[in-house]
Amino acid sequence: MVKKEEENMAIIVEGRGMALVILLLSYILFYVFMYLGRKGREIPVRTLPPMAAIPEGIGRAAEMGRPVMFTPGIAGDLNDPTQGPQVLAAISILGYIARECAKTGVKLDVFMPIPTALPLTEETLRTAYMAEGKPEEFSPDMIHFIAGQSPYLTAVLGYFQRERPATNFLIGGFYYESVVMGEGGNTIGAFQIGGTANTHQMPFLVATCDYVLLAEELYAAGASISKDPDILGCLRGEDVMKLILIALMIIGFLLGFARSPALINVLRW
Amino acid sequence: MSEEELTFWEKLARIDRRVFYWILFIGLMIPFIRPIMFPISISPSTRDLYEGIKEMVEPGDVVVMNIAFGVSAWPECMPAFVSCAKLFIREGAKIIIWGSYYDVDLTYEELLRRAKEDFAKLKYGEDYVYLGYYPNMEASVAQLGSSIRSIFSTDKYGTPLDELPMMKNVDKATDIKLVVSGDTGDCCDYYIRQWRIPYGVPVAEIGIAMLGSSYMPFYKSGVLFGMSVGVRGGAELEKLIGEPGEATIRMGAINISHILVIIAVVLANIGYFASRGKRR
Amino acid sequence: MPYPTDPAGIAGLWISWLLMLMIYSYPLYKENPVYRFAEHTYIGLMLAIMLITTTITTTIRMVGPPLMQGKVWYVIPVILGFMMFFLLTPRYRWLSRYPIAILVGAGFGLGMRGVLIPNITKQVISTITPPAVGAGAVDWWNYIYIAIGTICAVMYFVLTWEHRGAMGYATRLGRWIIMIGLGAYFGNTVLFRMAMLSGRAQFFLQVLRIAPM
Amino acid sequence: MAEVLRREVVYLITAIITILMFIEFFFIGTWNVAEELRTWATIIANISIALGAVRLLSEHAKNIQRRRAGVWPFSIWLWIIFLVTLLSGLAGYVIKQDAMTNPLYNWLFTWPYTSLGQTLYAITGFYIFSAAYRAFRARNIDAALLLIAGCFVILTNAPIGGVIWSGIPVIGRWFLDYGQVPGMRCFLIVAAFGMLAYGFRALLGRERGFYGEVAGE
Repeated sequence: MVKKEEENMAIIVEGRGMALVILLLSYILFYVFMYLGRKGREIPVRTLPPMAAIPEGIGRAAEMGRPVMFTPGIAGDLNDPTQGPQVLAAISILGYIARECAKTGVKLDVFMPIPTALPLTEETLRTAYMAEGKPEEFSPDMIHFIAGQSPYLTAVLGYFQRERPATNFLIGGFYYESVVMGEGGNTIGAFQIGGTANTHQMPFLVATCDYVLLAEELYAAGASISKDPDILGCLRGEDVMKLILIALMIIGFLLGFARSPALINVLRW
Repeated sequence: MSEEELTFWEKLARIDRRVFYWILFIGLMIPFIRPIMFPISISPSTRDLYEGIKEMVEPGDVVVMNIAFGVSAWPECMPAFVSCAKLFIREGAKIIIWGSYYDVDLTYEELLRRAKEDFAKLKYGEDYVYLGYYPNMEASVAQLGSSIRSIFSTDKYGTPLDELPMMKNVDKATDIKLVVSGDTGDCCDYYIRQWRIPYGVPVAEIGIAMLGSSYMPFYKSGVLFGMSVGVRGGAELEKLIGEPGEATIRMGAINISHILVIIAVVLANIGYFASRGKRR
Repeated sequence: MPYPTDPAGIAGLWISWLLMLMIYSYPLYKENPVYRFAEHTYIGLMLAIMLITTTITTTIRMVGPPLMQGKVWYVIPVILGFMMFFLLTPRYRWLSRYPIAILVGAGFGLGMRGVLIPNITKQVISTITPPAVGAGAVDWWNYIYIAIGTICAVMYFVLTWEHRGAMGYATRLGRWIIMIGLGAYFGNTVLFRMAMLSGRAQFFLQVLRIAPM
Repeated sequence: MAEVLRREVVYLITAIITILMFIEFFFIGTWNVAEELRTWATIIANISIALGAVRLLSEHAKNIQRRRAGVWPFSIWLWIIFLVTLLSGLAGYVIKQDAMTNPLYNWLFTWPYTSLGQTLYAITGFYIFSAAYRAFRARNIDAALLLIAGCFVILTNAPIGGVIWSGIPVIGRWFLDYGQVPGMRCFLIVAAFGMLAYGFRALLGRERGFYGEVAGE
């Protein structure tokens, strides 16, 4: 009788308690930091070497008197839940690049294969040039819109040979064009900064670029420029969760030497 | 002299990329004319897949083979998938085949063709069924776990599931012994999240080689009971079931192409350091 | 597949062979109209095959039988599905948000509840599970490598704090560990791509009857 | 009111469905509504696949209409091949309940489609090989580690590696079975938290890319 009552008391499915705890804890943390962010508390993003290298790359172009190229890859339609955020982050970074270019007077060429992202890109560039007090230097011709993967690739490779850009930014959601463009840029000796959250393209960007933003770093870099309190708040929340996990792993790692299953049993709850 | 060396490397770096494409394409053909065979060792993940199936599947058990790869990935995924089907048939399993890639019909027909002798012993409806296509999304896979009939009320050919003898008492994930998913994308993730975790159904993966990396932590943590990595996994499975086939032959081409890639990387880096050392 | 003997099969084989060469004229020669022709052929075929398998036949198969059984409410998801097409009209675009809301809600709901155990708790458990009794030095080394590696690599993705002091060293190690992971990933990518290409090289020879079909 | 229907109600539906999926997972009981909704979602997703096709086809129709230089003849060809395949498949479906029974559709599917699919999918092999020679350099520690691990794995995947030196597969297997695990595991963990955060913002109606709001009204 008592046993039956106990069974009725259980409302959480066995083995899923810990998952629920993680879920709720994450949500609380996300919410708290989003709230604080909206209240005006600043959440810093750590120094990311690729971001710090952007002015260097643009300075290099200014010295050499050559243009700078930016492209977000073909994978991301803005409506796609996995690729879209990458492109949005990339466009935020483009805003920063554009301001630096406007400051130094370097020519910027944007190759944009995603039709849905076109209006936003134009708006971002216009705002950036306006903010630097050089609205007359912005022209929609800076954005080269090419649909389809192979025409896009052909156009970019042709551009590399013709204009020999000093610095390339390959930041966004990529498919295999990352290999081809990374190689093309390397062959003309360009300084390259890459970034993507698509694991399948990361190795190619690492092998061909001087600096790379990996996975979440891309979103963090984007948010550090757009100052979006929602994204920054969530990032801080994620970080706290990661630190908790790290602490658990350190404890568990040490307990492992004593062969104590205490923590493992807790996690299996 | 050192200046000459510099120009030599520079010259090498300027070779037109098409030269490499031709070298590769022609090089890949050689093993198909004159086979290059070396012994293949079995990796732990493939062995676990093979032994897991042998251990778990009893005659009469119902298993699912999920086709989440397209016609375009046949050279990579098909050999392992076919070997796995053969293994199931030898173990006496009843097989449900369905898929989440829109050209799944063709892959199914090719599977029957390649394992013709094995499937000839079976009777459609009693020993295996083909349910056809479902959309590649998490909700569909989750719903297949709760009730197969809510997604597939009939088989591919319009026969209601209740009229198929082997499907009579099969409707939920708990009625399924195990799932083998052939993937190019993330469909196996859905089976892990919606079948393995909630219902405890063992899941194994037959994927393109890159998934061998991304799913390795799942295999290591026991979420996947086994894993076949690309065409290499196919060759290993062919060796394990004792029927060397397409993948085994293809390993010759893998040898040639991999050696070419290694030579390219090594040459590139020698050139890079030689010219960089000079510049200093 | 045996070498076809019927005229349609032989024609199919040779046309496939030609289409393959048309595509490879792009890497092996340069971008040209022949390549474009083959590429557009593929897209046309793909769209038609996709529409037939998914939207047309599967919808009929999924919705038909329940409707016949009198489950009239199955009309609702069909209507919602077609509401997606309002995305194409600027004026009524917002109507498409309703079906999207269902897809997104189900997708995120299932995804979020799904990742908690296999991606988080199972991974932590696997990281901190020591090797079995009687394990050798190699097993212990792997245990230490994986545990410290995972800790440092996760720490690398702590993004809203500066990595100073000890944390700086840990995260640098973390980045190297990630690079080793990506290196193995890269090696497997080469295997995948070369297997695909070898399939084509084999097909090239098979059609010419140099290699057995 | 219309504004509420356009935004808040939509976000509310997303949130309710998300939470329903959570409840079903964590709490004991039978949750028929959740199951029904998943069937609905499957049907909706199945129909909406056509959306991409319609978009692409209308783009090509525009190419033809505007006679876009160098493109429009190909667009016409695309439409022809699309219609031929579609109609033959439909004919097969209407007559025998299976599109594959139509000989023309079956032929197009079996030969040109298969060949083109495999060919296009394989094309990257070329690029990787030339990039290996022209661009994959150990320009920094990151790239050096990546290339070293990569080379061992490449030689392990090919049986010839063990013939060259018996140590190669031993080292390569270590990279595959242990070396890559922490890095890949870290991606799983980080991606999981990323998904939780993204999903949470969607739940609150603060992430709207997928509704088509960012791309402009």
